[in-house]
Amino acid sequence: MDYILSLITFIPLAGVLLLLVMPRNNAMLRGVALGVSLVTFIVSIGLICEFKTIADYQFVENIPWIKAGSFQMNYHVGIDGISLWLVILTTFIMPIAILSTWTAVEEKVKEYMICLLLLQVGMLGAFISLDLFLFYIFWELMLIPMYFIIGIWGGKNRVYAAVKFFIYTMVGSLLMLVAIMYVYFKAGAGDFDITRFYSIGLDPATQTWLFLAFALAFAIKVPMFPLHTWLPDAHTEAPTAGSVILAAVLLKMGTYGFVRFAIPLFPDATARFTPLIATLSVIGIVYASLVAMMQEDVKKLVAYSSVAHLGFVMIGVFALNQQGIAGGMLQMINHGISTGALFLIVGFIYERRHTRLITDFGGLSKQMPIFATIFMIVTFSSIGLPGTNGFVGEFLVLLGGFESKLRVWTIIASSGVILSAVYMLWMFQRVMFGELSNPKNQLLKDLNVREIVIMVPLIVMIFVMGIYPKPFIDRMIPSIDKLIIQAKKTQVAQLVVPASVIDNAAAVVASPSAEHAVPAAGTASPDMPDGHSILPAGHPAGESK
Amino acid sequence: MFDNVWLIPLFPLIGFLINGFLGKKIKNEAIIGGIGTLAIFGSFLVSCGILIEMISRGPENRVFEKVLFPWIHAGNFKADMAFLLDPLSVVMIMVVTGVGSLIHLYSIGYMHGEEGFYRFFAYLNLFCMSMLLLVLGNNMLVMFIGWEGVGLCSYLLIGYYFHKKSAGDAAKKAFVMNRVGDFGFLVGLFTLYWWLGDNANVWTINFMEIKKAAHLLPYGGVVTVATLCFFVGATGKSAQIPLFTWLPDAMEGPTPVSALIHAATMVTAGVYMIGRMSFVFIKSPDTMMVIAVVGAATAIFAATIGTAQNDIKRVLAYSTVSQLGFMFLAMGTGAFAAGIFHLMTHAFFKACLFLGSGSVIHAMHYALHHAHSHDDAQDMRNMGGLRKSMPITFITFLVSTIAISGIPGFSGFFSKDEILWQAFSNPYHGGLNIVLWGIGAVAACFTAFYMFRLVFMTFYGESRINPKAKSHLHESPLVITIPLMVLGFLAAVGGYIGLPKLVGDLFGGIPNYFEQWLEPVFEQAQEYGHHYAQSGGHHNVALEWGLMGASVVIALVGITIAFTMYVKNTELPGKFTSTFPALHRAVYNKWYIDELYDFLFVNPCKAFGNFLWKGFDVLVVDGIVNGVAAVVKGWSSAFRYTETGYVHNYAFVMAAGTVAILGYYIFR
Amino acid sequence: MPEILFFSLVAGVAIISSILVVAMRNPINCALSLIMTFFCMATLYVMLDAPFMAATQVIVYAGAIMVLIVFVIMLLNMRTETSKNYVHGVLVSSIVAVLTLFVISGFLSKSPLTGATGDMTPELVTKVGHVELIGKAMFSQFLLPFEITSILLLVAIVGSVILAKRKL
Amino acid sequence: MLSLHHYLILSGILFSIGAMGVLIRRNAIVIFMCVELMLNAVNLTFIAFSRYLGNIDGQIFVFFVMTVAAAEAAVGLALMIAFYKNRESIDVEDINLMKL
Repeated sequence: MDYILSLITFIPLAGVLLLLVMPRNNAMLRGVALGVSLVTFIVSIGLICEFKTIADYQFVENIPWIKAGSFQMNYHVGIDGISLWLVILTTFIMPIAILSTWTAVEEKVKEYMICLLLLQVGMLGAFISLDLFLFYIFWELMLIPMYFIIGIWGGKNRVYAAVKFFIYTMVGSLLMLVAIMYVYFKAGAGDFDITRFYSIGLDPATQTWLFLAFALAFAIKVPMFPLHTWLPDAHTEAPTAGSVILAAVLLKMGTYGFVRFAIPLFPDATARFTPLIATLSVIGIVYASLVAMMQEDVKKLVAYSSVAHLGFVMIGVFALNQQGIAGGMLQMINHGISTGALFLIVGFIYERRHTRLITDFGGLSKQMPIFATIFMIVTFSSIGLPGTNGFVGEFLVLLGGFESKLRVWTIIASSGVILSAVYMLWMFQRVMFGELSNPKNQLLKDLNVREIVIMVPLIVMIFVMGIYPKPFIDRMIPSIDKLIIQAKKTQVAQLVVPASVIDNAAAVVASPSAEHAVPAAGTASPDMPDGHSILPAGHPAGESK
Repeated sequence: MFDNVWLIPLFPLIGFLINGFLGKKIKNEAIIGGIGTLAIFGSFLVSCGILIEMISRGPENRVFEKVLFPWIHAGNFKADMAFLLDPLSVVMIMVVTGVGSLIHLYSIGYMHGEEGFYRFFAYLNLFCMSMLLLVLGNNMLVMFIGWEGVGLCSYLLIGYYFHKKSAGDAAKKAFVMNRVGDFGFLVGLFTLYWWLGDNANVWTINFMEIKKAAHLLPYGGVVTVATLCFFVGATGKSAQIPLFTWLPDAMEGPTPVSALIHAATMVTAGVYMIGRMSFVFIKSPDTMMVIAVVGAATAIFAATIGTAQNDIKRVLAYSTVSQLGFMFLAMGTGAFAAGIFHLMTHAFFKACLFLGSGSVIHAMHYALHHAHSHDDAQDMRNMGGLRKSMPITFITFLVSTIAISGIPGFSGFFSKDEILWQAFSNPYHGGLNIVLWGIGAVAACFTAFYMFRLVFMTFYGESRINPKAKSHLHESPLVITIPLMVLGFLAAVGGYIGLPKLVGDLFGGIPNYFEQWLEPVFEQAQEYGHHYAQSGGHHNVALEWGLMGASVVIALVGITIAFTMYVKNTELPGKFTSTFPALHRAVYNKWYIDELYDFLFVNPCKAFGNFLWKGFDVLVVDGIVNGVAAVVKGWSSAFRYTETGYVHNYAFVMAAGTVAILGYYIFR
Repeated sequence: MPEILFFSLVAGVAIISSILVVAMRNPINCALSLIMTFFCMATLYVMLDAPFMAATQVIVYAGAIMVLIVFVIMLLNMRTETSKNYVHGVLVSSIVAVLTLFVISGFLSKSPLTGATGDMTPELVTKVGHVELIGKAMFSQFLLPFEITSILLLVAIVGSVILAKRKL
Repeated sequence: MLSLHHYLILSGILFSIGAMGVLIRRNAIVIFMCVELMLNAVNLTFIAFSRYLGNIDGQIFVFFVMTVAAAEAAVGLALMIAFYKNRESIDVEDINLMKL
């Protein structure tokens, strides 16, 4: 069990090698790819079983890898409650994604499956990395297969979309690389262990720049307004599996990056930029909802709805309290499931009709009752109806946001609840309700067994997470507490740093947050008030350097 | 028995699952309908058991909470899947399961032969489950599941005839308007939770715990904000101004749905919610005032529209909106028990009215269908004189109409009169009380008018139905008329459990059982109310008698006008419309509220969305992105000319470069 | 003195013939001028006490390579270039060439012109023999480069055969 | 007395002439010959240095340069033949496949 994480991460890689040597028999290639992803998923179930509800990293492997002089980079992996569910989500979505384009992709099946599995390696690796450099490697590794998936097996405008996706992401990640290097040199000789970086105590001015570099990379990936325009293009052009993975997992890299790196590494900068990020998120929610409303292409609509949903995640994460972060994390998983399912659904009808324009449909309910039912469940999950997963996450996010200093933002964000109903239901109505007027739609077949098999696990998860989310939340809480303490500790310390170090704006932003740390963190950090009162006597901020 | 409270929502859930998953295979309508009806009837039986046990317990012993399983726990936030039994929720479950059972039974007959029969029953059961969760939830979040769940079912059932565009539109409109309300509900929940937690360190959304901590809440201030938000939620669900326009459109659904959801149960959720949190609402005089004013305004506003509609169900829909306005008027004036009382009686007579109209439509539809006529089966202008061919429907319909009009002796009288009296006498709103009473009274007059207009146009006078269809008209089958009879009976006598003290005293001091029953629930609220009550109010026996008489007279006036206009002198309505064409057109078109909303919200939203997409997203953001790319490309193609592709040029540049570099190092 | 006179003579011939290489229009004339230059070089090698290198120069360059070039010129049947296509950028190229010379002379004037000295004297060359000296160095100290050169030649043979044979 | 400088200056002149030839001529074979000229100029320096420093290494180097020149001649001329077969020309201006 010691090497289970490596096992999970590299089973797909073994699959890639296996596929490489296999003959070009499409059925066999698909079968092997599916088998590999299923095995990965089954092994990853072991993670849940063995997971202990504690704050520390578990299943840790730390092996020296590259060493050159003082440069030391380790293969250091491990998970905590935050990354656990994202790993599971990845392994869970993968077989579904592979099944989804079972018949849609007929050309270059071998390369396609290799790309998918390679993508999985990248995603899993990024989630489990505890070494900043290793994380960067996996982060970049994801990019390449996705680029090919969009660029080779995509739609009409695929090259534009793929290049846009690639360059957008690359711009961000290069800045992040610079920031990683800077942090490394600031921290002094040693390895890239993130826990080491957590405690180096950078001065606020430096943090600002580093945070911006990291935030840009993650914000592009999230994507946050106004860096989102690659997403609709990429989603629309990508094949179904690509869209599903993009929505379900790849976008989570951005939010996960904030939770794992940007916030704990740069607490002062986080406090300083929280209003900005919250503003962008809220704009993103309202903006994307309004834009989604007017879309004519179903897939684009879903893509814009992703932007709105991830806006919620960002609000939750930056609320920096248990409810907010737990909600944000849940919302990440929920979004993976619901939006993944929506993309699958769009894929189903696209495969049948080779169009995604809303006006080409109408009245499908009559012709495809099973499809209609599934579509409706997923739609309502995306809207966030209580009893489905979408609600739990959204509610906790809003609750957490309301408790934190982001109250006004949260209220505006809540209006997204209304808007999401508007655009989703309007789309649903136009596609599914009404007369079955288009003669081309009158011969549509309902879902076949394969398609139902794909959807059933997602539907089950929608309800399980909506009705009994406790196991999910419980396993996260200790890690979230740790994160909050890490993110708030330095903020408190910063209060006593002379105003010359930080400009007044930052101080103004930081001070209410410190006051809120006491009630918001609640039982998580009972020592906080004490720490606050002791500070003026011998403040740790001076020694932290 | 209390421990088995979880059975109540479980039965309909089971019914939903069976019908939803297997209904298509079962095919037999009797079995499907039977399962659906039995499921809710089972809940009714359990509810009866609980009621009996609760009656047998002392008033101080009537609160019971049952935790099923922990739902969302995150930090100091805890929401369990848990149920609360107290006199208020018992009243509600009795109404929901009782009326629900009857309507299920009715639906077996009404929906006979419909495509998707199983779907209908599945949805209906799901609705009942959600509604029961709503009323049984012991915290705001469980209530919210039900709250949204009923919205969902309402969406599904309004959109039942999904191939009709109007049905789809109506369903969407209902859900979105409800969502606006839900937004208010959520913000209210957050505000209350945050304030209590932050200032009093009571982190809870549990009703009973909030009740215990209610004394920590201030009068006005943050409570006003929170309660106003909650009230927005209530206006959405209960179709009050400004979010009422969805309810008339919701008549696109099958008639039993209109009866169950859009008259008897779901739309009263807002009233129930205010009653459930009366101890919070009453702490904000401003909110109470807003509720009362909105309630009164809705009552009169919807009533005016109801006078000019020709679709039988639309008249009833506006009547529902208007009656809900009465309930809110009661809530807003602190007459919580009266509001709930009216909720209950309204459930009886309005369900009966809707089902009766359904019976009429059913018969009309059948007749017109057989006559191969395409007349609208719901248009009252095509009816008339139906009382002979449909006696049972007619009698029950008449009883309910009398009840809603407020004729003494019938249930509506007791509840409506109680509301009007309390609106007049409760000491919260000072001089406004008389205005509220006045509006309420006028609305009652309108009510009597349009309801009797409905009865006269439908059942009296000469038959205006297509002559060929006339012979096909006949009374509906038993499965439809039995629920009508039961509900008609309840509409007649249901009011006697809540006799006004005044009347009770006449008969040897019969107490107001209903008020007594609910007293423990609203006790605390009344106490808080005294905090800012003004000068004791006007408790004058003579005045009360006077007002009661006045309301009876008012009702009679309304009936008389209706009689004159629609039975005695049938040209009058025509003359009236030609005299005031603008007024009639405005009323007929519902005061152009839908158009106003389209103009104010829908179209700007669409235009703005379009602008953001085409103007901002594509032009600005992508413009910048592609612009950067274009600039880079432009420079590249400019520099490309240095790369001529001729070896010579490369060689030349290389040589020159080498010379330059060497020269620099040698001669520097 | 006669040495310098002789050197000047040879150098003059070398320069003139190399200018002819650049200036002649007919490739054959260019080739012949180049052979002349090579012979001058060989003469200079002899003057520098490197008779073996002179012999190699004549055999390899003037013999093998130039024969090959002349062969190719004749094989391709190239005519005198037309004036239009003859040269281009003479002025600029000449400036670069002059600058090159300028830089070289600058380098010569500034550099001490020293390096690793050895024990090879003209006396030793006459005594032991030039071939033996080179042979010893080549097959002991420079054995590995020598072998690599042979591989290079092999690759060149294979490459040229393939290139000349297949249609590009 | 003949000095190292004489040889080096001569070598420089020859090298410059060769370079100029490379730059101005368009016939690939002539360019090729000019390159040979430049190589020879360099060879001359090697041998001159070898003589005046008394170090045999320079001559060994010349040896290798000649080998490379021979290989280059073989491959280069083969390329020209191949090119000529395709284009009926060995004008460098015509070698423009890589040009956009």
